[in-house]
Amino acid sequence: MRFSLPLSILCSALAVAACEKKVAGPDHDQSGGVQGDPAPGNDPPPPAPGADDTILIGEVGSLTGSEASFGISTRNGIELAVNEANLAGGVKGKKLAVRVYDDQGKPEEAANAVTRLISQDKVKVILGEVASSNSLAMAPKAQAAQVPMITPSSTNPKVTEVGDYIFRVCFIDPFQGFVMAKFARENLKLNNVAILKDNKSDYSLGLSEVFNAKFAEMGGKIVSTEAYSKGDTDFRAQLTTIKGSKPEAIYVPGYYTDVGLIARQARELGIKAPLLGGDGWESEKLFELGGSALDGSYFSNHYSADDPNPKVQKFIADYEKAYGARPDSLAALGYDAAKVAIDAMQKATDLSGPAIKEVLAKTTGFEGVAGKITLDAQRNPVKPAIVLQIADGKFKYLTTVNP
Amino acid sequence: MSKDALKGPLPVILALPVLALLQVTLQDHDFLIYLTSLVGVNVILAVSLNIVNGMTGQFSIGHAGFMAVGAYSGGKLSLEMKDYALSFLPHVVSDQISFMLAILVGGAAAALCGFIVGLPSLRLKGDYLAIVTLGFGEIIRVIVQNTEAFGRALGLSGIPQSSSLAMILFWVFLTLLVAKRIADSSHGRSLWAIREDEIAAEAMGVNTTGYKVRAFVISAFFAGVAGVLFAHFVPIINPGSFTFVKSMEVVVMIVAGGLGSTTGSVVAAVFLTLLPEGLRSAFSRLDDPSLAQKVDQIRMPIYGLLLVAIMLLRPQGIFGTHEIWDRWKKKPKGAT
Amino acid sequence: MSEVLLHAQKVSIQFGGLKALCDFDLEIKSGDLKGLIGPNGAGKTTAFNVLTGVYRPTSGTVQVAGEVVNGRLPHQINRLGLARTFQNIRLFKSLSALDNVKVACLAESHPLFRASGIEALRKSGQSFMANGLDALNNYYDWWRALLLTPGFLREEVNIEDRALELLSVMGLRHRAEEEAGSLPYGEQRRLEIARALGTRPKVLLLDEPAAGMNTKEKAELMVLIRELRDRFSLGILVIEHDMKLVMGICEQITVLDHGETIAYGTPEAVKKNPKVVEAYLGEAAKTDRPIGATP
Amino acid sequence: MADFIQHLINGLAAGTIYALVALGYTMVYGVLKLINFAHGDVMMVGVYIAYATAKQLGRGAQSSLLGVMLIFLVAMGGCALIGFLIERFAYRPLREKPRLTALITAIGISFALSYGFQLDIGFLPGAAPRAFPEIIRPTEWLVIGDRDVVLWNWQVISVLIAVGLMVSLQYLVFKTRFGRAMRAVSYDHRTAALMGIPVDRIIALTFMLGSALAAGAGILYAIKDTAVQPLMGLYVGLKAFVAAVIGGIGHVPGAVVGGLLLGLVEEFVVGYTASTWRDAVAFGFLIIVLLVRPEGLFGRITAEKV
Amino acid sequence: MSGPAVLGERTPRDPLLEVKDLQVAYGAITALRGISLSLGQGEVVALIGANGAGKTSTLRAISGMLRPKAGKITLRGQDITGKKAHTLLPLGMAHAPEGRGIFLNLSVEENLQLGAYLRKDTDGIQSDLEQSFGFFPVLKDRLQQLAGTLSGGEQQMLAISRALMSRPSLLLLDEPSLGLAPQIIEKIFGILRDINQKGVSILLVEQNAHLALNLAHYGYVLETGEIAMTGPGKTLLASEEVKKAYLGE
Repeated sequence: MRFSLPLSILCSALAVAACEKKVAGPDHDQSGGVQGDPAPGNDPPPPAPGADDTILIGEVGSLTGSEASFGISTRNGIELAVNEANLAGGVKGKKLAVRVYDDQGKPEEAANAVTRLISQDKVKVILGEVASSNSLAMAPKAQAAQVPMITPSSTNPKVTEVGDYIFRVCFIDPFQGFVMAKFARENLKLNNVAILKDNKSDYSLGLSEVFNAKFAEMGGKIVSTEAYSKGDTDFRAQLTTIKGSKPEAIYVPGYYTDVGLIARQARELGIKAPLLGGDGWESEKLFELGGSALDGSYFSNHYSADDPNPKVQKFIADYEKAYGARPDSLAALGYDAAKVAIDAMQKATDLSGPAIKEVLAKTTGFEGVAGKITLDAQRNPVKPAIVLQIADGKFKYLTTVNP
Repeated sequence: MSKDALKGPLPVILALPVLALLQVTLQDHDFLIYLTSLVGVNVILAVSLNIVNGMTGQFSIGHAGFMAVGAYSGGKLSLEMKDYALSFLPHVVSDQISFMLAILVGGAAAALCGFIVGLPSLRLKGDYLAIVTLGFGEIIRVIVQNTEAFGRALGLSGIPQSSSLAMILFWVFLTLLVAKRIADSSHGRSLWAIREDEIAAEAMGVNTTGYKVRAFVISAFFAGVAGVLFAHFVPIINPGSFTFVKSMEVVVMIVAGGLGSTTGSVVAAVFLTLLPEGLRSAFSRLDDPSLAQKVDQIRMPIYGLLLVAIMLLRPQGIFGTHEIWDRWKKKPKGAT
Repeated sequence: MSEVLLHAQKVSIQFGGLKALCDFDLEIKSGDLKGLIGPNGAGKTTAFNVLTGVYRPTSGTVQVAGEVVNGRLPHQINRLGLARTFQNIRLFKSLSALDNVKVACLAESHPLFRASGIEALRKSGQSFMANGLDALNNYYDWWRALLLTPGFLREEVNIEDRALELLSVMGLRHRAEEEAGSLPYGEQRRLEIARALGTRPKVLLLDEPAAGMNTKEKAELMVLIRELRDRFSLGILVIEHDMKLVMGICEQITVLDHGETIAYGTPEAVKKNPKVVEAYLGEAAKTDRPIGATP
Repeated sequence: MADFIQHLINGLAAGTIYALVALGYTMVYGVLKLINFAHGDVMMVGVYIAYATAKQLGRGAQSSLLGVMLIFLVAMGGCALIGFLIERFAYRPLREKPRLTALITAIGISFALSYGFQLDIGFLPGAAPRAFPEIIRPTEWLVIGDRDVVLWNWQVISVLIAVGLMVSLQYLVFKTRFGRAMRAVSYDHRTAALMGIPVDRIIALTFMLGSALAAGAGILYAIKDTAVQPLMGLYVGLKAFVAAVIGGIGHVPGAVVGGLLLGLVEEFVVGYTASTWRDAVAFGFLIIVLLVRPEGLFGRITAEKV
Repeated sequence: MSGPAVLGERTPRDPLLEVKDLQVAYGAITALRGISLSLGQGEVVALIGANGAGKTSTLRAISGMLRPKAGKITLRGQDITGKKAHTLLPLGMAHAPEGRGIFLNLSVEENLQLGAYLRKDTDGIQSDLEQSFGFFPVLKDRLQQLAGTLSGGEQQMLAISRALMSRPSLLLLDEPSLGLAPQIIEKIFGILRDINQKGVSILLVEQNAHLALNLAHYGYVLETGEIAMTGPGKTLLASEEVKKAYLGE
């Protein structure tokens, strides 16, 4: 008992202090906090700390946990866009700063972080999350506070249905599932396809569901459906069963972290059928993880790195310079989301939520690196998808599929 | 006589105006309310787990499973009842009534699971019982993940956010009251006896199996309640929130607080829930912006190391098995 | 005359191939004070464990208050009126002395459904229903504690009074608030007895109650045991190594060796029994020849 | 039929890994009665050490026999050191304290390692998975039909290594002076000290051995599944623990049998029934085993003396 | 403190073990309240007393299983107070603990080998093994059996043999008669006498006062953590008080 009193006092003091400071001073938020976010190697001049010359953008992402690699890509993309904007003079004469909070991939933490961003940090715009369930945890909070929120890569249709302050810059599940089903049926002329989906990811489940329906609608046949859980590393059991059903291709709408391994193990088990997938594949890491096993596979994506568009090429070059790796699709979407937000703030009459929202809702023909973005009435982008083929450790542009 | 009759509900009656006052004064502090709600849920979880692990000396590490049962059953019920209201009552009141109903249903569902999980304690002890509870938690997670009605990986969204600070604190208060009354009653003493020496307790006429199962049931009930509350202020519940890591967090809270000490559980739950937020506040004040920018990730490893430090410095937990007030209540030991 | 409260008939128990207890017979009536002696490992504690339901006998029957209790759980047997202490003190160490006794002072149950009714249901084969009602009774008991019903509060007061009284009887009243584990050895022994008495036993089994006591404490204990018997009209069975104590208070003594009863009778008779001398007091005691020397 | 054989191969390969990780669990539990929740994370660290070593060696050297041996040695040595440090500074001070405290410490270390390795600061690798170098060049050893059943060299090699490690462990535990001391400490460390056995050193060595085994198992695991990532230890650790409990925790061959059984059960459940129920089945299997045999398949219940 | 009653003279010998004012506490409970005793070279000293009197605690403190609260223990003049148990064996002290301390999960042979854990002289070990088999032939037949399958008497024989395997000059024995049949006890005590005659000093803790005092050159009677009486074994055996309290006469 000797220590218990001092220790408990210390505990409660720390707890109270942590909490107290946050609620006590709404005025501290924009002062002395974190403003600049120079990317390593990019060295923009650090913005001078000051109270009112900074516009804070909030970001929520999984920086730890099983989805950390996606969260970090997104964060890098956003960081890049904001740095560019600052170098170009900022918005309305003010510097931009991003405050990013980790949600550990958990919805309750995402809701916590977004509440903190809104009520403590008083951010103007919120960017995030990757996983739809986390975005769905954030959206109602943003909607209620009338702070516009743009999700870079949550594909579940439900997300933007939450309200008119919620936007996105990526396809929704039905579109991508449809694109691949159409491509498989019409371009590849496949009849029998198997599905291997990630049971832990709503993204993967959404895509495979749509693919399943559309592909059957178009006269194809799904010969077997197996599932894994994100983070699994042994897919042999599922693949062996799939192999028994003799598919002509396997639709694997997962993330590159798993797909690389799946491809390898499929080849190892003697499956020669190509794999089909979605934008979750797009990453340099895919080749590192999958090696040559992916040759001859196809996936739908937002853009192609071969796109001669200088904007795209500049993005890729800048990103490589800053982070030492080629950007994946999540980085590109993060970049686009930030760009769209900055653009809207630039154009908005003032920096209030409703004003920014108004501008955002009218986004048309915005030139993003991941495709031209025109938002529809449901605040979802209408943009074409492209299909890439993998050959010799490279993504090769194949075709564009319009909505 | 009438004084005695009042004794039972009196604390609740006294607490209600305080809660109402809190609710009104803090209405506009969204973040504070959210944080308090999280803290509240964790306090309920910790205090309820403490009934099994601390008071009864069993070792359950699947508490998140009960929480999930509560969250999903209560959440689903609310979702289904969303469009119905009692026509003769104002909407707000009707909503709170259905919320209360959801809480009770969620708690009852979890309690039922608690009964089922408690039964093996008849045969299994120690680590073996622990792993069964862990397995139960994981099985629940997998079931939810595979059930269309529960939204699978995406989870359940659109659950009415009927929770309020007052409601959460009310249940925190109720949990504490129940824990305290159990601890002070003959039932609590029987639980303590089981923790201290199961064989002796059995020999003194304590139906150890029955008590253990009941401890599980009560503990699970409150974990379920915590789950329902959680589902009504977090806009979406999904299986990722109820993994065994969550169970471990609760175990850590009660051990850090001192196994068996209800107040210790509360302090530790508050402290450990706020700790990451505290670290976040501290880091966001760092001078180096680029470090601060990335530093949010450092919270979790630091959290882990702090746990190690707490255990090394104070292995019996903050309070040992004692309650805060024991210091003052206890008579000075006579010189012997 | 008085009814037989504890009756063991031809009780045997085997662990693996080892016969730990063989055809053990015992009869305890109210007011009896009997002893059980024998070398360490002779099966005394095993006998206690069989009687109290910790072990299930391999053969033979144990009856408590007229009911056959083979296979019943220790707490059920305890409720029938059989309480014990332990050889290697098993107090609830971190509970206060008072709470130790309170645990044993089981609340009188105020059931929602009558026990007799439940028993009738069970006998008529509807054990599922009976179990259900039983469970409801138990949860109802908890409700009373949670709601602090007046009845419950009264009961708690009664329990406290009784526990304090028992502590007083055992001379531990001044220790009520102290942690049981911090009491001196001798007091822990007495506290164990107080705790056992809390369960309102008809028969009390004491496993080496004098261990760790000095001569003076032992003398006091002897008086106390007799007193307890008279005051609560108990039947008492004592395992003890201290011959002075056993011989001093017991009216009848059973001597065990290797699980077998080798003698039974009054202290005087037992003391003179050659088998007992050989097994327990040692061959040497008789002949005084140095141990180990070849005869 | 081909399917079945392939599943059998897959299941055994997966089970071998579980078995090896479970061995470490069981050994540590045997001497300390501590569920070392950080065991899986120590394994993860071992795999990263192997990864770094292989990268250092470069493409050619890493797959030479010498290179492979070096990789194993460095990783196992590194993990032994980590195991030693953990035991010395986190567990030993708590040895006489309630077991739960050490368990919490283990959880703390597990958090620190698995989250720490997700950072991309300094030498830490960051959250993204990395491809594990092919230190054993995959070749097919057996192909039936039109690649209906494929058996790879590394599958055979890892089973051989696993069997080798198990046999040597069994030899170590049952035939050597150290093993005798270990078993004595496990049974009763106070009495063991009376035999002149330096209990602290034996426990530290056991811990180091268990951690080294984890590293070895981890490398085989990484060869099998070709990737490394910071959270890999979490579930493998949990499954291995389940395997150890199924076999009867503290029992060496039990851990092996438990691991293989778990690997096979999971494989067949995923392969032939619902693939999404893998984890539920693993734990369901565990619960059934425990309810039928509370002490695990090979464990012995020690009755409490009254 | 009045100090113990001393009955009779002690034959002087070279001191081997000296214990001064030894105090031991388990948490708040004091088990030993200041015990002093000595043991000479080649002597058998018995500690007798009731359960809980502190006999076992005394042995444990001497052999390093317990850290004493106060007091000093010297072995051949060397201070060994508070030293860890495993460092005492090389100094020539072996302890066969209460309840025999047999590793029931190991074979008889392994138990014996553990007794010689610190020794490297294979030949010496072998000859000591032979010596043990000479004392207890039954062990030779059971060499490969698990110790758990032995009977109580055999386990006690194993415990003594195992303690001897380290070639101690001082053997601490805790209740060797516990749970054994009279004939076996006699046999074991006979062998203890032989062992002593081969030069091993013995510190013996026994409840069976008769047996112990018969064997011992000198005895101490413990009562609630204190020494109540000391004297040569035979003298104590003859004393009225000992007879009354411990022999039931």
